[in-house]
Parts: sequence; structure tokens; C-alpha cells
Amino acid sequence: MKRLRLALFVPGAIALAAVSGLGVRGLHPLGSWHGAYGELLNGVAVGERNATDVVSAVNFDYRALDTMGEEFILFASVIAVAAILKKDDQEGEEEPDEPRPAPDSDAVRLLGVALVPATVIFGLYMITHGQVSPGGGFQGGVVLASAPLVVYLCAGAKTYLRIAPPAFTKLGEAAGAAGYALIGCLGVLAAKTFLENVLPLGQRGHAWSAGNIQVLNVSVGIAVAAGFAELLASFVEEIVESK
Amino acid sequence: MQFAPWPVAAPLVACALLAGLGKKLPAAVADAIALATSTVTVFCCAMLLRSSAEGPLVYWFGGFRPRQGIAVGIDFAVDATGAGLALLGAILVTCALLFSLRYFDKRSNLFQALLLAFLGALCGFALTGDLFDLFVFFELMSASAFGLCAYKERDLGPIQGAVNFAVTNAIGAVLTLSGVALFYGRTGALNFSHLARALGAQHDPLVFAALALTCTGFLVKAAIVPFHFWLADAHAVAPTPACIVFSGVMVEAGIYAVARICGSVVPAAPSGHAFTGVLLGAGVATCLVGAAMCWAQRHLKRLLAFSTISHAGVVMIGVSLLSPEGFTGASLYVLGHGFVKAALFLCAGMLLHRLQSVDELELYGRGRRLPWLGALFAAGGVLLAGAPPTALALGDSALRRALEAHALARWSIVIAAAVTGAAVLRACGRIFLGIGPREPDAPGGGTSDESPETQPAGIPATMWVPALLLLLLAMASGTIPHDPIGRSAALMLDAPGVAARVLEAAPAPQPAPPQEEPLQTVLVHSAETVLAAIALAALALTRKRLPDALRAPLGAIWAPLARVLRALHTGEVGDQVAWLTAGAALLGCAAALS
Amino acid sequence: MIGWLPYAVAVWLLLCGLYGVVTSRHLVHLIICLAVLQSSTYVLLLAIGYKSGAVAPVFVDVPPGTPAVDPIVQALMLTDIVVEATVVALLLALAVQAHERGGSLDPAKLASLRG
Amino acid sequence: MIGFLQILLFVLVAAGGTAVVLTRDPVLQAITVSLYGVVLALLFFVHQAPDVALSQIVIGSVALPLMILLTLAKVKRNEARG
Repeated sequence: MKRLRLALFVPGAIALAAVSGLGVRGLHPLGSWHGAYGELLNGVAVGERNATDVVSAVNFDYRALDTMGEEFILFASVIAVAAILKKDDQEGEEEPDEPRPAPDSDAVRLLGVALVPATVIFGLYMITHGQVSPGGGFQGGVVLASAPLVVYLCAGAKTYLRIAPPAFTKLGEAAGAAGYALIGCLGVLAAKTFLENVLPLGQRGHAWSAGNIQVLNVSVGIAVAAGFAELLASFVEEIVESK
Repeated sequence: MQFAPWPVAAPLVACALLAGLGKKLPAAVADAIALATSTVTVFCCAMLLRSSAEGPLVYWFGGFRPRQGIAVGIDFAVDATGAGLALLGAILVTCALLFSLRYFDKRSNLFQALLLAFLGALCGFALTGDLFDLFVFFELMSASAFGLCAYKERDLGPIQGAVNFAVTNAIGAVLTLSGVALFYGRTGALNFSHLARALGAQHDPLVFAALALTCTGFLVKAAIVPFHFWLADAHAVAPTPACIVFSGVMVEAGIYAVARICGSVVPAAPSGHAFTGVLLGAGVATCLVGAAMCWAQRHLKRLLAFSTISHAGVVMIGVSLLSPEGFTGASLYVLGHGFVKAALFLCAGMLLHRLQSVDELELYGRGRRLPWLGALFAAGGVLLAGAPPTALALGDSALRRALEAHALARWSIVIAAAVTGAAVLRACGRIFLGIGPREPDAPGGGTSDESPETQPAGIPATMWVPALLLLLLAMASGTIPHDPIGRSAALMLDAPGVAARVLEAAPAPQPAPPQEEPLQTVLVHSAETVLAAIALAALALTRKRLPDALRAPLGAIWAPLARVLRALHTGEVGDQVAWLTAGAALLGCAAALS
Repeated sequence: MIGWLPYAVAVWLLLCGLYGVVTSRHLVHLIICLAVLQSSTYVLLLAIGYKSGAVAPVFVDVPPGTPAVDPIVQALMLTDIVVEATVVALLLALAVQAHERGGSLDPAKLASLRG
Repeated sequence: MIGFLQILLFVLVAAGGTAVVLTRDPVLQAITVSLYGVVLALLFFVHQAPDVALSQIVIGSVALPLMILLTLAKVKRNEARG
């Protein structure tokens, strides 16, 4: 059976490689790209939106609907993971074992104490400066979500679940995701279109600038931080419960 | 008021609300929110359908209108076909929500939240006018579908079906995105209209590789042979309310995307081209393999799943013609099939709820005390075979006329309708009437009927009401006006006209719809397939009484065929991905050779 | 010819990932191969939007108007990375569940158990 | 003009992807995929995509391997339990 599978796969893969090879041969060589769409936005985005990071401007303004979809992909996945991994009641008969214990070493704990605030501050900075410099809601959100993780590694699973309880992360995630869509609705309320900018554009290069981009960035930051925290917690909880 | 953003925004906000508040929300309130939201979505889609009748409705998100012919933002370009698909999805999700109220032993809002996320994704997918946005909503649809499929039911069987579903669809999505990237690399555009204009009449390997890769992902979702393996496995494990949206609208959404791309993005793919030839061939193969596998099943959900594959093949054949006639027939077919198949799945769900099984042989004769359920089931089977007055019958007839030049494809459509209808009727005869001999391998084969009055007693109204509603809707769908659908189908093929509308807000083109099929022909066509289905079912149930001279050759043809087909459907994800690779390569080679 | 190297790398990653998925005997291994498969799209998009000698599309230290690489593909890549990561997370959860219900992570063994 | 560093990184990415696929032990693979994520991030950084590079670092080389390890830990416990 295995051999039959390869007999099907290998010719298929070779043909696919040939077709894709022929296809990419029709692209321009690396470095010689001139795309009208991208160049147009590189030219106008800073002036129109006071956002110096054009990638953020594209993600949160010009193509903001994509990002809304993306955020709900994260949201739906987190719900799905929770639904899949949730324990059945009848399985609770097994006696719960000790969760991952806190490490004995003081040095490790000290490291945790030092790392957590740094991670949190870095994450928050990234989220709030997404429209100015590289980084933004996604990257900052994941960094923020890794703060409880440091706690998990340094202080054990119980502390982890205490500082990032599922009810809290769930709420944060929903608030972030729904917030994105509701900010979109603001545009309609202001008699414009969905996801149209309604906020003042502020001063270029500052933390509070770029109108909707800034606020959407923050809502994505909340959603991603809570979402990834919950995602990791789903896996961690599994360990705690099933040991 | 602009209705365009709401079919996406409303379900997604409600989804976040339900999942976020979780158990804090009383069950009744959560149910009410979910049902109200899907009803609002039905309303918004219906309004969109009405206002898009005069031509595509263009909605630019963020107010970014095109500048110098370049689409800066993302638009929804809503035509009747897209709005109709979204409306169908909204209706099916509403029925699924209703059905799931009393379906699960343990309540949780997560299932409803996932269904709403699916609905939002589907509407976005059907309405969008942007290629990357299409991909994003495609992924959102997949992510929520994976969750729905693996959602824990009382059935604790292995969830290998969900794994196969997720892996093959994720690979399909990667191929689609590669195709999108290639399109962008050639044109620097993502908007359908902008792309269509930038591509013009370019025929070169890059365009065709991009086309083949993009379509592969959608064909995986559409369960077209040889990408169909995941579908039956996924349906076998998914809860019934999820099955009705998978079969009724998700598979069709995959074909819709292929139609959209071949019709209005790559005008360089004319009818009669090797690429469309392969699509036609794949459609025929899908019809036949689906029908044969459907006939060979005894697990009712698998049986219905393979019938969905077969019908997806029919729709694919219609789309592969790239003609207004083909698109019209396909649209009608999708509409009718969605309602009928959903009703049938709900019947299977009620059987499972009442008799704790969906095995045709195990249930032999046990449905005798549920005559009305049997009647619903049989009605579904007859309608599935193409009985009037559903849109399915109209679509079937329209497709058969459009295929006058392709005898094989025309015959496979007939076979698909007759065999899948017959399989449902056969199951119906065994379960509800106890006709035919007891099969030897059925558990409890020799003993008398087990008492069917075990728990849970009765079938709640929240289950039979949606099933009845769907059957009524299926019959009502036969009265749908033909011309708006035909005009929208023609519009999907008029890339330059739509591009002018989208990019320059030019007046909407008003193409002439294809001719409507006379009622008489529809009736003749329906009679053929329905009678064939009834005859085939009767043949299967009474085959023990047939003379040996007739039985032996039938068995000699059928047995090896069934064995080979079963051997190919191993259920191993590696095999499925190998088929996927080979299929993508075939599609690509066909595109490149032309 | 070297200008097409990135595209060749993308195609190579695609094939590598497919090969890994097809031959895998362990569900977690299979999912990681899927992640490699997904990375081929990142490389493809990156290579398409790159412009020699241009700066990143961030106009903090450089004045607006400086030639910059395509911001669109970067936005697409960002979306892509998050989307693919969540799909992988979902699959891992499915793998845990499959193991719990089926007692194995070998796709062949799981297939033989299907209901 | 394509620099030496760019070519090197592209080759490294191809080699890294191959290595990840060919590593058959999932625990080892979690480590190789993390390294592969770093190489990808470097590639993005060199090609003027700092936003994407950051994203790739936090997701590809931290979150993803972590989820893999947690999954494997969970599976191992399941197995030990029988």
C-alpha cells in the first residue's frame, strides 16, 4: 500500500514541480518588482493616515477587512481548540495528579520575576506603536501572551492558571474580536462605510496617531494576547487535568 | 440602508458575544441571540438579493474607491449568485441552529458560536470581490468547520475524519494562496476586476499555473474527485447540524469560487480549453464515483455524504461549461440540492436521536413505528432523484440541455440523480418498511425487532420543524424566477462589463439570460430519473427473488467495482494527500498544455 | 538565473512539505511538515514583493517617498503567518484528541479504526 | 543586485525546511522547526520586512514549538496512563 502511495505521489510531485517551475519562470527576477498597488500605497499612506508604518496602514485601514477575518480565524480556532480539548465530566473520576511543580531553584524564580515585567512592557510598547514602527497588535499580542508562559515555566502550572484564568482570557479575546467589528460599525454610524476611519489622525510618529489604525491595533493586541494565552492554556490545562 | 457589510459583521459579533460570555449567559438567552442573528442575516441576504437584481452592487470597505483604475481597498461586489449563496447558507445555518437546540446531551454555546462564525465566513466568501479576501474568508470557513466537525458528541469514536478534513483542506489552502501570490506577482492586483483587466487575454504558463493552484484549494473544499476523500470521513464524525451546512453549502461554495475565478478573473480560460476539459472530466468522475460509493454505503451519513459528492460533480460539470446556460443550471441545482440534502441529513439525525444508530442494516425494520419520519425521508429521496417542483429538477433539466454536445456528461448527471435517489429510497425501504431480506452481516440479524421505544422518547419539535421547513422550501424553490438567475449567471462571465462597473462605477451591464426550459421537458426529465431511482431501489430490495440468470451478471459487474472503490478509500491521510498532489499536477499540466 | 532562486526555494519547500505529509507515520510530525509546507508561501510572497535597494515600508527614519518594498505582500504575509499558526494549533488539538480516542498517532492505525 | 547574504539565507531556508521534514522524531523536530523559524525571520529581516520578521519570531520560533512540546507532553502522559 505504501509503495502504491509513493507510485502515485512521486510522478504527481514531479509534474507539480514542473508546472510550478514553469509558472514561477514567468515571474520577475528577485528585486525587480514594480507593483502599482503597493507603490501607490507607499506614496499616499503616510500622508493620508499619519501612519509611518505602511504595512500597519494596509492591514488596519486599506485592507482592514482581511484583518477582521484573520482575527476571527484566530477566535474560531481558539473556540474550536477549547471545544476539542475540553474534558468530559465522566473522565473526571481519575484522581488528579500534581500539576507541573514550581521549580526549587530561587535563581529560576528570580529570572521569572525579572522577565515578566520586561515582556509585558515590550508587548505593550509594540501594540501601541504599531502604526509608527514595525510591530503591532499581532506581534505585541503574542509577546504579551508569553508573559504568563514565563510564569508557567518558572512558577508552575497552578500559578499560570491563576494569573491567566480561562474565563478572563476568553472574555478578553471576545472583547478584542468583537471590538474590531464594532469599531467597524462606528464607520456606519458616522454615515460612512464599514471600517471607515472616524477618529482624528493625530500627529505623525506619535503613540496616539493614525486614527482607526491605532485603535484597531489595540483591539487586535487584546484579542491576540488573550487568544494565544488561552490557546496555550488549553494545552496546559490538559496537562494539569490529565496527569 | 446598505446591507452589504451586515451578513458578515452580525454573525461574527454574535459569535464573539456567545463565546466570550460562555456559561454566564443563560441558555435561553444564548439560543435567542444565535437564532435572532441568523434570522437577521437571512433578512440582510434577502435584501441584498433583491437590490442586486439590477446588476452588481459594489460596496467599498473603508470608503476606499479605486484610484486610476487601481483598487485600493476591498470591495463586496454582490451579484444575485453570490447573494443567493449567502442566503442559502443563512437559511441552512438557521435550521442547523434550530435543530441543535435539543440535539446535544450537554449544552454549550461553543457550537452555536462556531456555526455563526461559519455563517459570517460563508457570507464574506460569497460576497467579496477581492481574491485575498476570498482566501481569508475561505480559511475562516475552514477553521470554524474543523471545530464543528470535531465537536464532541455522545459518539466517542475516533476523530480521524476530522484530522483528514483539516489536513487536506489546510494543504488546499496553501496551494490556493500560492496561486494568489502568483497572480499578484504577475499583475500587482488582488481585486477580481482589477486582476481581470490586468490579465487581459494573457495566455502563459504563469497565469495557468496560478489558475490551477488557486482552483485546487477550492476543489478540495468542493470534494471533486480526486480531492473528495475527506468529505465522507468528515461527515461520518461531524454532528448532524454541522453536516447540513457542510453538504448543503460549504461544498458548493468551493465550486462557486472556481466559477467566480474562471468566469470573471481569468477571461483567458475559454470554454473548450484543456483546463475546462479537465474540470468537466473531473466533474464526470465525481458524479460516477460519488454515485457508486453512495450505493455501496450502509452508514446513512456516509451514504448521504457520498451523494453530496456525486451532486457536487453535477454542479462542477455545469460550471466547467463556462456558459450562461451551464452556470444557470448549476445555480438552480445548488439551491434545490441544498434544501433537499439538508432535510435528509436532519432525518438521519432524528433517526440517530431516536434509534441510536444510522446503520441501514442494523436499523432494518426498526423504523416501522415512525411512519411520518419515513415519509419525510422518502420524500427527500424522491426529490433528490429530481422530482418536481424543486429547483433541483429545474437545474437538472437545464444542465441536460446545456450538455447536448457531451453525451457522457449528460448521462452521468442522470446516473447521479437516479443512483443517489435510489440509495436513499433503498435505505428508506429497509428501515421504515422492512422490505427485502435481512442482510446476514447485520447485527441481530436473526432476532426479532429490538424495542425501539428506548430512550430518548419522542422527537422534539425543534428537530422535525426544521426538516419539514427545509422540504417545503425545497418545493418552493421550484417557483423561483428564472431570468434573474440566468442574468446573474451571464454577468459572472462578463468580466469586462463587471470590471467597468466595479472600477469606474459604470452602469451595470444587462446581459440577456439564457432561455428557460419549457415545463414539459422538465417533467419528462424528472420522470426519467425518478422512475429509474424507484426501479433501482426496488431491484436492490428484491434482488434475492430475481432469477439467477439476471443476478449473476449484475453481481459480477458490481462486486469487483465496489471492491476497487472501497480499496481506494483507505481513510489514510497520506493517501489522500498523494491523490491531492497528483490531482493538482493533473490540473496544472492540463492548464500548461493548452 | 540567481534571481529565480527564491522561487525555486518556495517550490522546493512545497514539495518537501508534501513529501513529509505523505510519508509521515506520526501525526505531530505530519503537522510540523504542514508548517514547512505553509512556509513556502511566505518565501514566495516575500520574493515577489522585494525590490533591490529599497527600504522597508516604514517611514520613520527615512522621508516618505523613498523607494520602499511592496507593503501589500508584507500585509498578506502577516495575515498568512497568523492564519497558518492557528490552523496548526487546531490540528495539534485534534491530534491530542485523536490519540485519546484512537490510542495512536500513526495515521495508518487511526484510519483502520474509523467509524 | 542580489547580495551574498540573501543567497545564503535562501539556501539555508531550503536546507532548514528539508531538515525539519527529514527529522522523524517529533521532539527533535520541535527544536529544528524553532531554528528554522529563526532563519526564516532573518530572511524576512534582510529583505526589508521587519514587521513580518517579528511576527515570525514570536509565532514560528516560540509559540509553535511550544504548542508542539505541550502536545507531545500530553500524548506521553496519555500513553503512560495506558
